[in-house]
Amino acid sequence: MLTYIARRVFIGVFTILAVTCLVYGLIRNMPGTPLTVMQENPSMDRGMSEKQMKELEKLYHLDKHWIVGYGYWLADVVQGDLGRGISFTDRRQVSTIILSRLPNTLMLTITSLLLTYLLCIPMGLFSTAKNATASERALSVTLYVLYALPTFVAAIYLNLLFAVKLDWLPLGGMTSPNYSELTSFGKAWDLLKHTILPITCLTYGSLAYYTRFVKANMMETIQQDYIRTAQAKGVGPLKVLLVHAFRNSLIPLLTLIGLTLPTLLAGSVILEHIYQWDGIGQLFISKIGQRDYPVIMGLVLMFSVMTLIGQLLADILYAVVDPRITYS
Amino acid sequence: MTKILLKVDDLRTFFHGEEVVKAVDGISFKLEEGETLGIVGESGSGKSVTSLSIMQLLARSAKIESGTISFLGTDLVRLPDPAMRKIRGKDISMIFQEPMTSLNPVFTVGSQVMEAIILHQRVSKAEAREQTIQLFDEVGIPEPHKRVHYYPHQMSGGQKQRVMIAMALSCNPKLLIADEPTTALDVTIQAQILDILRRLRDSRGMSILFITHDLGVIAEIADHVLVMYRGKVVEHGEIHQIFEAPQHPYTKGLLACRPRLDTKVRRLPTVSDFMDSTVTESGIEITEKKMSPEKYEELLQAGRGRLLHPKPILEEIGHPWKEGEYSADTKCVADDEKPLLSVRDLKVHFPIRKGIFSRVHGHVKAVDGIDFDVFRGQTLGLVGESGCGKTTTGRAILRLIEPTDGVVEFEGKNVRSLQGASLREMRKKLQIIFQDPYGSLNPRMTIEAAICEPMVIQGIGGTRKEQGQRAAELMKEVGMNPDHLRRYPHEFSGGQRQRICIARALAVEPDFLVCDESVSALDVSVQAQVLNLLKELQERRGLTYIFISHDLSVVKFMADMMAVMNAGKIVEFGPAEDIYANPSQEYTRKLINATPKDSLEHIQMRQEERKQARAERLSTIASA
Amino acid sequence: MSADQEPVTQLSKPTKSLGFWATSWRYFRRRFLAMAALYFVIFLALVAIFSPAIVGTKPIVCYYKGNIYFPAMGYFYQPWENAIFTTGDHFDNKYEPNLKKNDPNSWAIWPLVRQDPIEPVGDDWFEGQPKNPSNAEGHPSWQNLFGTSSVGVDVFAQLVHGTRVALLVGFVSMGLASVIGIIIGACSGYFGGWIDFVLSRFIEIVLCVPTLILVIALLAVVENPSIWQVVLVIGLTGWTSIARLTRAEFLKIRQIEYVAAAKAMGAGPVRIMFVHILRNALAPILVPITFGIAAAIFTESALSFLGIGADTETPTWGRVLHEGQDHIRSMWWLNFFPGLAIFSTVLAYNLIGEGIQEATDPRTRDA
Amino acid sequence: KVGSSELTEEEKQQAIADFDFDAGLPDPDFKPPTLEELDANYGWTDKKVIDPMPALQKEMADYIPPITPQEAMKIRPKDEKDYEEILGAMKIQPKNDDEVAWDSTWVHHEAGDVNSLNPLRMSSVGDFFYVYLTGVSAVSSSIDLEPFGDGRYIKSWQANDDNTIQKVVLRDDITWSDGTPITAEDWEFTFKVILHPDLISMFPAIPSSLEDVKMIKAYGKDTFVIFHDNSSAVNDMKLDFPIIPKHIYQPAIAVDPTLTDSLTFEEQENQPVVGGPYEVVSRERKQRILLKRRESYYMHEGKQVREKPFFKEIRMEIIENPTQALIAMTDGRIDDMEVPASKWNTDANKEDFFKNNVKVKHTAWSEGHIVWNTGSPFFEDARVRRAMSYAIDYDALINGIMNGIHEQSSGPFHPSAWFAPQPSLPKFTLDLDKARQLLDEAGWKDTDADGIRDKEINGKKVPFSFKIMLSSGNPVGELMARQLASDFGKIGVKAEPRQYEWTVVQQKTREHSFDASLGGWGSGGDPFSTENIFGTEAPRNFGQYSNKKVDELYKQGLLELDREKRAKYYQEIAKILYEEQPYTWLYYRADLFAFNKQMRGYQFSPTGPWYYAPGMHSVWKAKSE
Ligand SMILES: Nc1ncnc2c1ncn2[C@@H]1O[C@H](COP(=O)(O)OP(=O)(O)OP(=O)(O)O)[C@@H](O)[C@H]1O
Ligand SMILES: Nc1ncnc2c1ncn2[C@@H]1O[C@H](COP(=O)(O)OP(=O)(O)OP(=O)(O)O)[C@@H](O)[C@H]1O
Ligand SMILES: [Mg+2]
Ligand SMILES: [Mg+2]
Repeated sequence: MLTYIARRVFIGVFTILAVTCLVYGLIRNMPGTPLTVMQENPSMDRGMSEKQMKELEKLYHLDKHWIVGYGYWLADVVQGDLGRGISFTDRRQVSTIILSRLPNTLMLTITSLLLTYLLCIPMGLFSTAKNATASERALSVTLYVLYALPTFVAAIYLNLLFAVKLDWLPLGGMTSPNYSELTSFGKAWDLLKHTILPITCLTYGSLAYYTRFVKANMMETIQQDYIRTAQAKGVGPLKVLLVHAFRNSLIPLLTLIGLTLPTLLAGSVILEHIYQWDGIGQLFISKIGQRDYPVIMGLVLMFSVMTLIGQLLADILYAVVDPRITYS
Repeated sequence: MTKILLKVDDLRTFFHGEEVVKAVDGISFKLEEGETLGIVGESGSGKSVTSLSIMQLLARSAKIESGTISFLGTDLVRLPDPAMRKIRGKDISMIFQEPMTSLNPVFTVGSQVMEAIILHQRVSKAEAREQTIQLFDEVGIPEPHKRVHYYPHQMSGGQKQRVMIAMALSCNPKLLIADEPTTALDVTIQAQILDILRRLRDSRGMSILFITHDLGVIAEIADHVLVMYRGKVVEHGEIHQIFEAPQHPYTKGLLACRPRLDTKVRRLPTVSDFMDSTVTESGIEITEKKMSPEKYEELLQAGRGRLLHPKPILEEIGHPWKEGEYSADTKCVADDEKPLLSVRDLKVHFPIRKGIFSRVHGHVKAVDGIDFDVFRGQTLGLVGESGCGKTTTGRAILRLIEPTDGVVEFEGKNVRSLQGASLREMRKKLQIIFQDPYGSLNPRMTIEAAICEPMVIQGIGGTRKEQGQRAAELMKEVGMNPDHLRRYPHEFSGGQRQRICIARALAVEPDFLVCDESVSALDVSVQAQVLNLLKELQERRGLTYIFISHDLSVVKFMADMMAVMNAGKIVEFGPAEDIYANPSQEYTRKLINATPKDSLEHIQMRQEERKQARAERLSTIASA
Repeated sequence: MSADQEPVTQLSKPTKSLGFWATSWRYFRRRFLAMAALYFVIFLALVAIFSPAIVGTKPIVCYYKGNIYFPAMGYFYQPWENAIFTTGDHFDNKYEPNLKKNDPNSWAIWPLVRQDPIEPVGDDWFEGQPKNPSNAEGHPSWQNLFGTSSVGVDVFAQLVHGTRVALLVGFVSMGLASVIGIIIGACSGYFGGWIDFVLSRFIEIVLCVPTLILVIALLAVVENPSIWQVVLVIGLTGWTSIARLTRAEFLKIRQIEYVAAAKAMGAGPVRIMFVHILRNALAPILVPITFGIAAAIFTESALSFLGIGADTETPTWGRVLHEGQDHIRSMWWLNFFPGLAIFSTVLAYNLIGEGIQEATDPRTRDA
Repeated sequence: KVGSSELTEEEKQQAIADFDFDAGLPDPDFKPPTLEELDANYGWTDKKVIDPMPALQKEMADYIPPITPQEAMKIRPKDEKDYEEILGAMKIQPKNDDEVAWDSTWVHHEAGDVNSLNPLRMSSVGDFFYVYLTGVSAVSSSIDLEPFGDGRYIKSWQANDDNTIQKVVLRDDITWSDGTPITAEDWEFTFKVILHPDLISMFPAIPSSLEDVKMIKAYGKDTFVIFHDNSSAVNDMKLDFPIIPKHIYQPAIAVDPTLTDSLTFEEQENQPVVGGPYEVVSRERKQRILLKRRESYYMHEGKQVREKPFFKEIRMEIIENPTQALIAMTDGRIDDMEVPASKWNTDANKEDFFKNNVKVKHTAWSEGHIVWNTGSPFFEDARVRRAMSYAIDYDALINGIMNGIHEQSSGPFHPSAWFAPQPSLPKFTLDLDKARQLLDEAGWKDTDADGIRDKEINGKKVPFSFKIMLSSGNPVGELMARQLASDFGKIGVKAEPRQYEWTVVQQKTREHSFDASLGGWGSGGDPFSTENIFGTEAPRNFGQYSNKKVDELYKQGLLELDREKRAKYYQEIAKILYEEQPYTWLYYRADLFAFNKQMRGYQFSPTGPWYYAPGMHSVWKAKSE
């Protein structure tokens, strides 16, 4: 298994190479360059001169074939340098740019993901146990309603209720205006209050999916004979579900977790926008708009690594939860 | 006066699916404390359903229509689930018929037994492990402290069955329901298990509901016998009474059908030789009939004699051809004939992995260098202790497991080098009937689809419709109702599933068939029918068999040549009759001796022992 | 010997044997909720097909200058609106007054509701039908059942005509994604070894490349973006999770005895994968597919925001929702009705998905 | 991290000496004369220098509003008259100090984060707001967008006869927020930094406005002179740029020319040294910037030398989502916001909105248009372009799609501008017959009766079918394009709206690879900037329009110093453009704002309420009753 992991990591490097090369090729071949965007200015009399454009093009290797540009990028990355932002808005080191936002995003996504699983697994088990009863139906219909409710609508109404009417929670943003004056406990409390609504919005929509997913797989397993064996031993229904059946339906769930792992880093574009959250989602969107190649590449690199980790982890865990699966 | 532990009264359990199946149709019996009730009966007669009804673990489509099951005075049928749960595992435990699918694949067998112990006894984990290891040892699982860490798929069929037994015994239940608990066990282990059961029964006063089709086993253990036929009890009585003076024609038939080590017939009689059943409005009417002497003669004469290896080879393996000692029609294969299948130095080693990173941590040498030949038209009997590598050998021959080493030649072609179409071609000729019939049937395929499947794949059997007809015929041939073709595997009894697997293997009309414990779950009558079928096919079409079984009498009945395996090696090889007559190995002798005996004297002896043990126990209780 | 050893059975059932899927369908039909959901989807499909006859401003059939025309077909595909009405006589969607004016002998059969999914109906479009209100005045009324958008386009008309896209995008894109995902996942999981190795890397690469980048790059090459590109994008990128789930399930199931049995029967890999394993691997795969069909509606609207969505002449539910985003507080109907539509489709798809799962599982069918 | 603060004083000096700050000077051989030589050679004429706040207060001293603010607050505005009344009532200045809530905080809404707190890097609207609050510049523009010397910082502003050399004398009581005096050196330094080649990746956009400047030279602490290349009407505007403190940036740049990693830079990004009325207290990216009144701005050596800014604190709250911002506005959490047009008549018209706020509207000098690519075979002929302009249903566009918020436009210059033709050119109106006739004349006829006009071009029949390009994510634009397409359909021209991502639109316009495109320009106070758009081969001449006459007129307009005469040139240009329709002008955009009821003193220039002097500095908060 160790050799398996080592091999996967080794191959992962090539996968990353392929992905980054592909993405670099794609973004370089999209219409527009960082300079297109830089030139843009709301008033008509300001702009860059041809000469400046040429110089900047040279500076950022935009005058060369993209594969050469990729070569430069790769050479830097190998030396541990992700480059700096090209766009107007932020010229810091790419790593600095990303790292300044990552905690914000993780704060939301990790909590939301945990919450999702913590809610969905019990609800899925509940639905399995109570399949086709009125309570199960009511639960799933509620979840489908939530699923169909667009986040922006929910966000606004939640705001109107909790921020405006009741004034319990802030309207948006990550901190209160007096944040810098608060004690560290106060700061934590303040942050927490700001996260509640975004996390709620980030979570509620996915409940239906995961619950249904857990249920679908559980329904399959509880039919098996070994569940009967467990019951014959006198194992309680909860434990039968949780231990005997659930473990057997874990493989798809692990797959799903593996797949959702990279979304931890991605954040949510819409919610970050609504809640004025300085996260990765907005960063990615805006940098694509600005054609800020180094930052995009940095983000893609990060997503890719996380994706590969997610896949690898899922594959390893398959073998852990199901002894019949082996990799040689 | 002993207490009545279990009283079943007019139990009716029906399945409500497409059609209503009256699996159990009004049975009543009672079971006293410390008593052993043997249930025998035709395959599919509702034995398992009865036991599942007692456990309240019926499938969702099943419903107990009427009747009571009173256990120590409480009616289990109406008992709410939480209360029932307290009884399950602790007061009543059950050994399920199909151990292969009844173990959770993702937990080690040890932990599954430990769970039962921890659940009902106040012991620590470590103690539970100790107990588990001890139980494993008792039920004859070799190297128990290692095996507790094995997963079900790493165990042989018999080993899994023993795990089930260990699990059921772990908590000293008041009532043990054992549904064919020894089908996958070789006779020595079976004897050992029966011993344990007897001991527990006698020392702790455990009652046992023992379901089996093996009358020998019944004779060994039961006090009373219940004979079931089509969901009804047709006869109920004390053991010796049943064996001595069976009343019902079905019982009589059963007793007459079982093969014995000393059977002379070439074809086995079946129950239908002893009775006629006609379906009428009100149910089934059964009329007794006598087997005519002509019929008996026919059974003795039909078929071919044994077909042995070429004489030079017999010489070589130490069983030289002894003129006159064999029956007149025993023949040898011509000296220059090439074997149909030849196995040389076959090895299958399984890596054993441990820990999160699954480092390989040793190997199980399941098959460790075996050689043998099988000639066209022969039957090779393969016997041996459970877990000695029989199944693995069979699978390796068909390349369902990649052998670690060795050569398997079929029709002169090396099986290991076949690919694609030629592999498919080979598989058309070479078929296997799996030891685990339930697992080898796709749960989402009707059995019609399952039986037609090989025909479709191999492109034989004509149109779809003709294939369907052929499937129906096959069903009839293995003694099943072709109307049930549209059912799914889970809707059958264990024995029925086994027959489906046989039908499926026969569907392609193979030249060579590996039968892995293929009749173990069948009642003697059906078993006889199937064995007759196999013999007939062999005669008609020159089929070749490798016949793996624990039941020595069956092997003896079937096999021309016989191989005895032990720990991955063949320890004895020769003409079947020779080996039975003069086993050269201590191991083989043990096997033969351990075969259950159902002679009246033997039963008498057991009953005497039993009375004594009971008396002892009662006196100890009284003195205590 | 008679083969009948079975207990007495009541009811001799139909003897004709059906395949797995046909049987599943029989059981599916018995499930009330699933069937209701199926009927609902069929209803939606009918709405999609007959949308121009339900609401529209173009006559279904009309007689004009000596010929019979079907101008409502223009709702399906713009050029199908007969040229005589558009570039010819410049009706400009105002059929009633123009028909009367240009040809007194003309007649027309009108849709049930006279509203247009793209343009606000003006004062002079139909006699006796006032101009559509706009902005906050456009709340639901008898004239505009579901209200109007901020410029006065009828929401009911948009939703009815948007059904086409909602169904199309969902089914075609997820159909594509499922086919790709299942085939790749099945091969990968079943064969293992280097095939798994190569396919898994392929899955990983597709997973890693952000869809947004693909979309924008695609835009650069596509001259006329239409709904088909959306379908393609969702289909070609949305299969990865299905593939991974299929693969995992195949990894597990290929170890089960019946696969060995099928192998022993000589079944080829394709048969084993798609006849034997797939039907047992449906549970986890069906969920992303059913949700995917519904989620495609959201994806479509998100993509149309990037300019790759349906062209401006195609009404979609997503677009109404999108407009609603701007006027959440003052024009609730812009969110409520499309939300309701999406909810009912999600519910329907999921009930169907659950129904399929239960109908294909012989062990739960009867319960 | 390299940081100038980590270096010793000597090392810093060495770095400064090693760094060639002059590398970007346009004319390295130019040797500026000494101040004495200048004074001797040129007769200086004074230019206008005004301290904007006192001037405004003087002007407003006896202003009598048409209605009281309390009355204005009750109005639910429906038409232009209502808006005028409200604006008229709210623009009042305090009669005495007691009316002003001096200790209040102005919570200002920004729809996007500030890119940088370095004034030279401002590029977004939010940046400008920040720079106007904190920055120092020698020249500002008035509410009529005319440049004047900013009396808050300079004493005098003089020019030679042809306006090619201008001398500025600074006040001696101006300091940076760290206490260092602001000197002429800072101007010279800023100029050099902007043009420095090593720093172009930092400040790429500004130089073109300084393009024709030869040199800015400091003479002593308080005087600097700007040398222009040629005599031009717009030389006065070139000093309208913010400056950076030399004593901070000189060592910082010398040590770290990327200006991004050094500690100084980081410090300057979070708490920059500024010279304006407000200074930064804290900055949280993407959240807010907190500014406070700077005492050293209005107090110097113990006495008040400038007007005291009205607010103790100004908090720029960044809320990107307009719905959220509007909720905050409705709830009274922010004091002003620019309301998106799409919400003007819906969310911003609900009763609860008026509880805390008033709504004001003012037409700006920015327009929306369709660019015709005159390089495409369809639009090379002016008759075709005119035909298109006649085919548009302006009423449906303005009153239908835009809800009557914006007004129709007829050219690049707003009629109220001094350089717009007088009387205004008539607006184009829907006239399909004329449009058809023009197309016929231009040779576009429907020869195959398929309803779409066509024409033989280079021996090939080309149908008149084109795409209207617009950027995606703009629902109003989408509706407009759809309306236009249907309008053009009526004259046998097939137009299809085609949305692209914003960046793609930029790229395509730049490459002229489009037929027609929706766009808009915000004009400055001087018409010369439109040369950038209509001059042959000008950088922003996306439609490749070219007219010798127009080019000529632009040249003359730039060189003419007399405003009356200048106006003539530009009016002439406007007329030519009107005839030739390189664009079809659609509308002038209205500025839509909401203010909290306590806010007073806002007035709108053609660029909105802020970007002029005093602009935002005239806004104050009334004490609540
Ligand atoms: N789920 C089910 N649906 C319908 N019929 C069923 C179902 N399960 C079992 N049966 C039928 O019920 C009858 C009794 O089955 P049961 O398993 O009790 O037989 P059995 O006596 O244990 O046979 P065996 O010795 O072969 O195990 C059989 O005919 C079987 O086909
Ligand atoms: N996948 C596996 N991994 C490790 N060990 C295995 C595996 N499969 C089988 N074994 C071991 O190989 C040995 C032989 O197993 P096999 O199934 O061939 O026995 P068998 O002779 O058929 O026994 P039975 O009669 O009980 O079915 C057993 O000890 C078993 O534990
Ligand atoms: Mg049974
Ligand atoms: Mg075996």
